[in-house]
Amino acid sequence: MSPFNDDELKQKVREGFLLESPDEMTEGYRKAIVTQLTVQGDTELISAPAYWMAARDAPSNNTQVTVVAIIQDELAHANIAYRLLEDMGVSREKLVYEREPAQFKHPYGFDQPLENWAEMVVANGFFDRAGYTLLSDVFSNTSYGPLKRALVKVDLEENFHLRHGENWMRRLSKAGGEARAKVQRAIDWMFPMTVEWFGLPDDRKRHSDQLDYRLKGLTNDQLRQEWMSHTVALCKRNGFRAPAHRDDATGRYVLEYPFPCRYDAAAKRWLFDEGEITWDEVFDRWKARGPMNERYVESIRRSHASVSRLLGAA
Amino acid sequence: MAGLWAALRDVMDPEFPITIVDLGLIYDVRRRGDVVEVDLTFTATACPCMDFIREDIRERLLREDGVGEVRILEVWSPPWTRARISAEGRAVLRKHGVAA
Amino acid sequence: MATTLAGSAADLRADVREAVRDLVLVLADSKRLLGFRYGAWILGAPELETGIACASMAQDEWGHARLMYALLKDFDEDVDRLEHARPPREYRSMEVLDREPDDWAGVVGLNALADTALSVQLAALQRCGYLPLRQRVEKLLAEEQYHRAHGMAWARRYAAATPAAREAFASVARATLPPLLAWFGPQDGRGALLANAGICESAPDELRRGFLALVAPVLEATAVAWPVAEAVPLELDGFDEVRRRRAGAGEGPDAETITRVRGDRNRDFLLE
Amino acid sequence: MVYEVFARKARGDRLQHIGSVSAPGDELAKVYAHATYDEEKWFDMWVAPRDRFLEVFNVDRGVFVGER
Repeated sequence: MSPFNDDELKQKVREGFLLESPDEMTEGYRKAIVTQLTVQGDTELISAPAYWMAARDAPSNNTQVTVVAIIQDELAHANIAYRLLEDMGVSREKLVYEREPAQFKHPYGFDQPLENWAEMVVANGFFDRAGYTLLSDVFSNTSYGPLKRALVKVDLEENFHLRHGENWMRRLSKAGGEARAKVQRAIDWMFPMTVEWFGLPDDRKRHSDQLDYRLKGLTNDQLRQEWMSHTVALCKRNGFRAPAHRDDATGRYVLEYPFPCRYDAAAKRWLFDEGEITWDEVFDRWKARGPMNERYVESIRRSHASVSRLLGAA
Repeated sequence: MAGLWAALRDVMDPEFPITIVDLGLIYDVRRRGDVVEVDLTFTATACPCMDFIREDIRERLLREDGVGEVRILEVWSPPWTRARISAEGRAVLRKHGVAA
Repeated sequence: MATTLAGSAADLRADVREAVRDLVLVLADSKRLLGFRYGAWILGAPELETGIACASMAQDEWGHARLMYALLKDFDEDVDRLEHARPPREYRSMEVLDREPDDWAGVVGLNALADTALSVQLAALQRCGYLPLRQRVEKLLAEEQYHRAHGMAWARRYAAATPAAREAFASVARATLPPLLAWFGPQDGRGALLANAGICESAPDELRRGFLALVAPVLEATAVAWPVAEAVPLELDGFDEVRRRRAGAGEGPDAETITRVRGDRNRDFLLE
Repeated sequence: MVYEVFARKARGDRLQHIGSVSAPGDELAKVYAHATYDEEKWFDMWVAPRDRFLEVFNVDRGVFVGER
């Protein structure tokens, strides 16, 4: 039972109060943080099969070591989020092993197949940069003490992942040829996909519980701008094209295509020519999930039920 | 030689806010003419940052006067352990852990 | 033991040099493949935590493989070719690693048994007369410590659960032990050469005994069909000492695995 | 079972709570804590079952926590 009511709690967290236990949460706070941690855990979890799809065919022993290290981190981060959820009475067993695959809350980007090494490293450069942007904001602003402490490890490791991606994008740019061309093709579909990941623009977003309860500090557009400030520069300095630029007058990054817009998942292509669509259409696509959704979720469940049955009936 | 060690202190571990010297990864540095040889170990045989560390060392040492070539030799004996982290390194890591 | 240490492969007697090179390649290929077997279960493991452990163990094995392959430069081997251009039949990895395990019990079998056999072999190289190998062994063994803890803990879980669980592990052990015991080789062949030359501290029979002593407790707990000690059949007729395989053991790892081991599908991205 | 994980950056430091793991028993709890948290180069690491942690007090709930 929380010793505070909702308004008191909102006031306290605005003044920098940190909650230390689920017992201190109001129902509203609990709901908001459960949603946040579920998205966080699911994102880290599903990144693992997405990365493994590319990792198992990585070009060499050394590159396989590095991507499996990244996968290990992602799984550990997922587990950290799920463990915190368990403390709030949410069953990890149900979340990981019993939900319908379509009920997972990770971004649409991780429902896509990563089919070559270029897509792997651009995922590190873009997706992990998005993760880092979002989680750094949570780390700096969250009012939940156990999460803040857990994120020290998460932030350090995500920083390594995105550095891995950026480093490889540079190397492949220099290598030229087919390697470079494949990086550009990966950027072409992965850049808009990550832009979309940050969600509704601020002028359409209803009010945010996560901001009220101080579970994060920045708005969707602020986070999107922060992400672009790194990735547009990354592409530019390596001679890759990204469909956005910095407007010198405002200092803001401007997209050079209709946003949001339609995506052809089978062809991995954004249909810029068809113009802007509504966010409802985007939400429908997200809800239907992407092509790898079921396979990725199933891959995590391969032996859980059978081994539990075998060992559990002792 | 002191100059080379000082230069290596500019190279940070890619994951942790600590120099590779304080982390205890450098076993020796030698100079023969314009060639610098570095005896380097890693914290683990599967250290995912090996390439970063090697690149960063090479790039930094090549900026030293008169260095034309950097040869990095991998050493595994004695194996790296946590005891090789310098007192200064520990202090930095500790501060970092506490900054949570 | 050797009275002098060889600082490089060139200092080794020709027959010893060949045997050491083959041994290093056996270790390298086995660890490379074992890493793949762990890797394939990072996601499929029954619990998230144990999948994380599989990811960690896969990296260790690949790290060790990398060190072992690098050592082969000293024997004038083309390390790039070893990594990227060999057909399956040139691999020297353990027979038990040829195929992906069918289920988690199979992974536990590799973890508790095959990984332990590799470590027993490595531990016998701690005072190796070929210095570059000796200098790497301590680090490798240190990193292996928790692999056995993980394998044994899981084997004991199978042992402590239902009869069906016990049998699941026992059947893996029954299939895995004969090739693993043979893997140490015949007592009087290359193993003797390596022991006499001060490379390997123990001859094959002693290695086998050491291995069995380590794994006996879990084998007994899961009621593996044999009396464990000396009675497991040793299948050494026609044993190929270079590849360390039993007669008729098959060509080597399956083609799909080798495609991945060599990184065939991402050749465009192989730099340097 | 849930196990709490503790570690120290250096000899002489206070033991620091760094997270938790689920495991079916002590042995795997140690392996899982190692695999999940070892990347930070700790000096030492410990696990203990959460159900052995007993709250003594919390200033918001009282100076001594009796039965809960």
